Amino acid sequence: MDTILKTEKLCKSFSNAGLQQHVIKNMDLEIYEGDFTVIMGSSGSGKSTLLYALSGMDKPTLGKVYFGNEEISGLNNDQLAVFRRKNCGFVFQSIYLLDNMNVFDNIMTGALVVQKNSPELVDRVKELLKKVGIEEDMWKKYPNQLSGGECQRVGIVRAVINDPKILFADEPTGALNSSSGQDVLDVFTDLHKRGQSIVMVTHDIKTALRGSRVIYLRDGGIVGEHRMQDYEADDLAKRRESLQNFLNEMGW
Amino acid sequence: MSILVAENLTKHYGQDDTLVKALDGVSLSVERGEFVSIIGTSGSGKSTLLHMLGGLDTPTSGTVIIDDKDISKLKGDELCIFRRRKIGFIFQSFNLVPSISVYDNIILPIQLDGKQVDKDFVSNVIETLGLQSKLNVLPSKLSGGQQQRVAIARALASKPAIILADEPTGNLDSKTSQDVLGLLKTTGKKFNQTMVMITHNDEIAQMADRTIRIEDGRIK
Amino acid sequence: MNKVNNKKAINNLALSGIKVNIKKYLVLIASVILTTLLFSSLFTVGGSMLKEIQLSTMRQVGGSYHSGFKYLCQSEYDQIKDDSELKDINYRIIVGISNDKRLLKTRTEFNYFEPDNAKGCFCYPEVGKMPEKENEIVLSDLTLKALGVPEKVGEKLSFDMTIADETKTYDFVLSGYYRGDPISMAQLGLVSKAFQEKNAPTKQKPLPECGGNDYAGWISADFNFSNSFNIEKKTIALIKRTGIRDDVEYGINWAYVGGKIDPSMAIVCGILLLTFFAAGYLIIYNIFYLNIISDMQEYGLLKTIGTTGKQLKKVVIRRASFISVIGIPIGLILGVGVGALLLPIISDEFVTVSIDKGQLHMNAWIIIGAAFFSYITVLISAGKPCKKAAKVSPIEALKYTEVRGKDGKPKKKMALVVLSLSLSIIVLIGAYAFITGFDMDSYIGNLVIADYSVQDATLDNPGVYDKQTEGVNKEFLDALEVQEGVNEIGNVYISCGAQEFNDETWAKFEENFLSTEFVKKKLENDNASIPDYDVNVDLEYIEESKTIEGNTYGMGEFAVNKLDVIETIDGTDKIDWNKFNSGDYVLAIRCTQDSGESLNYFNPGDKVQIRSHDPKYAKKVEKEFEGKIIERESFEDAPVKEYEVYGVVDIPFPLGMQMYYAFNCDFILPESEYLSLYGERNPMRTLIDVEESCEGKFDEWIKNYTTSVDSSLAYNSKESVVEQYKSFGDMIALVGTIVSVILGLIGLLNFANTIITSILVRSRELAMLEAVGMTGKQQKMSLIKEGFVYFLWTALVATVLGTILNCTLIKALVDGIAMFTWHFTLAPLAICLPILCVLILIIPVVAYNNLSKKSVVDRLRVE
Amino acid sequence: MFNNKTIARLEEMLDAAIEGNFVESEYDETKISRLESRWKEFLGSSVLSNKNLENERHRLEQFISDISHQTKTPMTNIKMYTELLKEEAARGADASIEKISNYASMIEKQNTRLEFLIDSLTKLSRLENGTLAVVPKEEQIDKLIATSISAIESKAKLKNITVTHKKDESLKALFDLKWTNEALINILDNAVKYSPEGGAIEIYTEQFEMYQAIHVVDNGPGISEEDTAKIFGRFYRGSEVQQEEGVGIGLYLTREIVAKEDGYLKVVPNNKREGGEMIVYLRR
Repeated sequence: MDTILKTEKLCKSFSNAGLQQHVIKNMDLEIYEGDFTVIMGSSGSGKSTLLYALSGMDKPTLGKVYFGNEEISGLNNDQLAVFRRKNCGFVFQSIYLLDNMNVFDNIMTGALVVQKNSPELVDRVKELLKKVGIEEDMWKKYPNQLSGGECQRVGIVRAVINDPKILFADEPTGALNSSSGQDVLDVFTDLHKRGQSIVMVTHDIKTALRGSRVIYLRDGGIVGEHRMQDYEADDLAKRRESLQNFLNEMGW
Repeated sequence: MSILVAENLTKHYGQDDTLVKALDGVSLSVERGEFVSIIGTSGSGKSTLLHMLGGLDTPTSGTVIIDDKDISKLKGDELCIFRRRKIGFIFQSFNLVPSISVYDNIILPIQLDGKQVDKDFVSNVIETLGLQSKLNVLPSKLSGGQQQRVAIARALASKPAIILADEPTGNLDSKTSQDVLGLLKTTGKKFNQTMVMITHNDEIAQMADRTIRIEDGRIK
Repeated sequence: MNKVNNKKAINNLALSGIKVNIKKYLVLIASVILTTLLFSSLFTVGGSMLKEIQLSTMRQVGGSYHSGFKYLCQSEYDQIKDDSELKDINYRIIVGISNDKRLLKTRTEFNYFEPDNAKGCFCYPEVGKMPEKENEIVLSDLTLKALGVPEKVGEKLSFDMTIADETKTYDFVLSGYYRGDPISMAQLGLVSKAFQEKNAPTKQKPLPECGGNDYAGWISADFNFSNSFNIEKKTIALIKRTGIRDDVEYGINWAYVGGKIDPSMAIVCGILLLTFFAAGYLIIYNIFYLNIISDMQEYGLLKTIGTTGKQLKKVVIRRASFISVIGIPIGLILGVGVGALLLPIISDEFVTVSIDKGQLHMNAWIIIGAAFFSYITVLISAGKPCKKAAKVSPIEALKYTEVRGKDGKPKKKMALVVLSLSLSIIVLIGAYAFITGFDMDSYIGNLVIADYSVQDATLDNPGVYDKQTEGVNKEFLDALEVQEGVNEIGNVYISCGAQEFNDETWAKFEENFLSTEFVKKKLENDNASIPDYDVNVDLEYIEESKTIEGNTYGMGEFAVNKLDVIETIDGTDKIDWNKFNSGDYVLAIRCTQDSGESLNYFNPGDKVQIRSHDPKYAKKVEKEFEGKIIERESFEDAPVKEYEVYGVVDIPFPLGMQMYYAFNCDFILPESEYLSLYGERNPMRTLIDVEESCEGKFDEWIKNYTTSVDSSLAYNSKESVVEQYKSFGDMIALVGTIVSVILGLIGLLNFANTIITSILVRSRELAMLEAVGMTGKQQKMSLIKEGFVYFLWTALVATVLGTILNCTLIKALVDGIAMFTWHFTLAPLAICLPILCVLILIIPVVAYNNLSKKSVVDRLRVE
Repeated sequence: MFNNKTIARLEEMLDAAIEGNFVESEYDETKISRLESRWKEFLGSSVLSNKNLENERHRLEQFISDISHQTKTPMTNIKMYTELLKEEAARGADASIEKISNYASMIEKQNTRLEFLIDSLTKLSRLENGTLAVVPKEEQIDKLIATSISAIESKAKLKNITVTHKKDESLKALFDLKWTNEALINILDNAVKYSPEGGAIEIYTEQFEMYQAIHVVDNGPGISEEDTAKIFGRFYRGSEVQQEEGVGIGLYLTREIVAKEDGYLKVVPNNKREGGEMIVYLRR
């Protein structure tokens, strides 16, 4: 697999009331195309910060981030927004659907930032929504009329409607109970099977199991890495056991 | 002699197709002076449980009895005053009043109740939490760890019947988290303070005297 | 149960909250200042004007006392002076009245004044002191000027004075003087007690017991009650209580009674006041509401740690009061300042002519009123958010988001916001239309009709009763002839008296005038203030006497052309001078009421008779009047000539003479016919048109002639009137601009604040859009588009409502006032809308920029 | 002074307290409602204090009975071996020196065990009744570690376990040197006991803002997750720990000592890492 994202000596620190907090300390990391990379680590280890730096949502304090061979760490806000529009899709923990629009419009807003409105686009939106289990009767509803799981699945459709090269996800099952969590993870696994590169941050083992490569972070540095074959539902027990050992080793 | 008894607590959101059972018949009790941690993955209903126990939200059914008082019967300002006297809160995002100094934050609940500030007790708490040099500074000038220590001091200062901590180390890096947890444990002992802490990390849960596990709104 | 004392905590929270985000609270304070400025300047100007009107009325009445008794003798005065109900009482004793040729135009009455009474009657000497020695006297500067005596204490002077029917020349030494007031009924002269006792000893016996009507020696007592309410009732009660003769003549100072305020003006003022209050309320409400909502997160936090709803309310109210304590005083000072600036200009031109024009009459009530008004507005505006804060439940508040409708649509209070935005613009349109309603020409039109008009000085002086109606003497007219550049001269003659008709004309007159409803209504209106007035009594009197008051004018062609022709016998609205001058035609006028209705005394084609008042037919007739025989001139045997009514006209104000009778059935004859009927006499008024080029030279000549050659003549030129009333126009314009600026500012401040806050509240939503890939530029565009929707709605609502307001309320108001003519205008929109447009472009960009300082991630993560 | 309504209420509160069923009436801003809350608080803390005393006494009794139970075994052994020794000695010349020396060494072993138990018992009672108060002072961490290592060096040599310690003079903390030394020795003692022959014990420090941590890592079996939970149990019972002598009491003593100095003990369970690790956090 070839590299799709690379960081060189990446540093990210926040100054809060004069105290410099170094969250990421000159990290070198490569993300491969087609991989379902999972970033794990205890809370405060800097995993979300890393995700935002990789995805161009936030600029690094020091060091460089390359997308393919294009250096994105030097871009200004508007250029970053354009970069994100072309190449990235986002799924957030608290979903952030626009409360004043119904499900369908929420997705169209995301799409229309990139593509022009067209019947094909409308069909694709409908098809994707059906695929993630959101039926026709739900399309005119508003976010606060949907369950957490349903909202998140709408969030995923919004994120992939522009078929981004990379799909970023920050604790997607964070606010969901286990059953709706499973539905959301199934969608991710299905996307990954069809070749979508995914970078996901989580602190929950059930989510990490779906990944093909797990990176463990502690206090801003990578402490270890663990590769797994692509996710098949059957050999779950073996897969869980090997992941558990890796995590123990990492002092999780 | 338990200081907190919750019986058959349930909390449902939305109706029919969007019905979410955040809490589904939870019962637990905490002894006086005990340090209990409630552990569960996010979305397991632990925050909702804490909000019920702390009278921040009213349960769909079931009762919460703190210090022999059934708080699910209290309403509005009466509940507010009960909270002010009987419950100390520690939040993941600290929730200090940004406009007043650290010391004012600590003694605010006492002042709200019009009580005289027990000077030596409060200075002892401040000493234990290493905040002597930060008293007349605005919270925004402190680091995350320091702000959480102020929140702990505020909770301890009003000598509540029980302290409820919601993911106290959620926003802190591992080193500061260890400090904060250590302080919670030692001050609990030192001031005979009953404490309930919720977390999703069992290494943190291990710091408590007793651990309760919650999964999808039910005690395992 | 005594309450727990937690004041310290509440205060600390309230004040520190402000200290921390001072920028936001400055905006709140600014809104309070603006509103207080609005109210206080309004109250200052209004209050001072009312006070000034009252003061000038008192000057006209001649005293600031509530009430007074006339013609008391010493014993009667002693009877009442110790009455408990009286706050204070003092008196003056009438001595005599000026009878000097030089004081013809400045009538002066002489009394002995007690010092306090002199102050009450505005004649206490400003320079020098009260008279003590017998020959000392205090006079007004106007009297001194008329006497040609320099204003210097110790100056010797002498003049003729009539005391009790006996006229003698007296010598005096000036012991002091004061600034006389041109509009008061008469100038006052102060003589010493010694002089009074010697020449007009105080009457010892009550009036009924001594006959004759010489005024000298009677005591006029003036007194005040504790307050100025229903003075008449108190005076009558005073008479009963003190047992003084119940037919004593008493005079109520009608300055206090406060004249009849006509209802329509009251309503209009009420509405204006209401709109001002609404505008003020809306500024504060909008800004307070939006800002306090943003504190909701803090309130949620406070609720979790145990602050009760009531305590939160205290915090909100304390912050609101803190803001008012700072904002209101500043607003007051500025308001009073603006008021003081405006006042002299306004009152300069106002109808009251009195020496202390434009002085700022500050009284505590104005300040308290304005402050109270503003504080109430602040409290009400803080009320709603206060209730919201108290009810907030800790959880929702902690992650407070916009209020969500049932169906998930955010309940946008679009309607309220647009209304509040457009209201201030609508009020601006209304104010502007009203102000630009003042049109100079119509105002001047009815004030001056020719380049110059010369008449006797007394003719237009409201203060003088017996006016000289034949003032323009031969010498002047001859001198005028010779003047260079004089184009035309129009003489106007007048003889006052009553019109008598023969039975046939009288019958016709009765039928189509006297018996009409119109006449009945007019009489009732005119005498509304007289209790239990019976209109039939008056009508019968007129019918019996077969006479009706009316003047007969004689006018040259030049003057006739200035008349407003209503209708003529040949149906045109022009008077054919040759036909009219033939000598058997007359012009009649019509009777108009306050309400604007009018009815012709006679219609074109009617026949009327006019009796000649040529002096050669006058004969002396003895007439009994109030028990005394007086000589009267009668024209019983003077010839009567019959004329046909050529047409009905209105006499413009500056041409005719003001007479205040119920009816003035006037007739106008051509000059030659008039003179032949009434005999040679001097004109009352002469109109002169002068060549543009030599206007300067002529102006100089006439000014010098009327001051040094014949001071009894006065003139007003088109220039002086234009000048005098031009400043009136300026005043209106100035007041207009200031009011419009304040209202405009209110509108814009409101608009800007609404837009900014609506953006800040949605910062997370915008962050999310940016995360998804919408660039900053695109976001700003969408914000501007959204702002534009607001703009369109506001413009639409403002135009529609503005037009409606304009065509109804303002039209009624403007037409109600003579000098104003209403015309439709939406000019302010043309100014405001572009500014609003610019605002929409700038504000979103500015708001967005300061929002996007923080990175997308921070804005997303903010809980 | 007080209107009789208030006095009536006060009497009610007293009666309810005596019967032990006092409940506050309602919560509002009045002084009487605040008085009720404080009265409740007082009752609560007094109940708590005598409850604690009762608990402590119960625990102490329990502990003493455990220890006395544990002393029984070495005492019976010593009696048994002394009997054997007498028999051997009675056989005069043909007594086997080898058996005698064996019995002597066994007695000696049991003796040290007994000595340790008695020693712990005295220290515990002194600690509990406060005669020997724990007085934290600012001390050097290195000094503490050095003295405790020397105390167990000889035992370590026996099993040739290497003990390493990264020196750092600058590190200071607030603790009672004598008592904390006692606590650390217990930990090291355990580490030596459970480390395999030729194992290694590594001691290193970690600095926090509020605490100084002393990590003691050995390559023994470590302590299981449930045992760790038990150690932190409030009513930790010596007898529950496997009979391997000394583990239960030693740890209990250590935990109490550190707690009295506002510090705390943390055990990393063996499912989380290889070998055993014990961390002592001392207040800075």
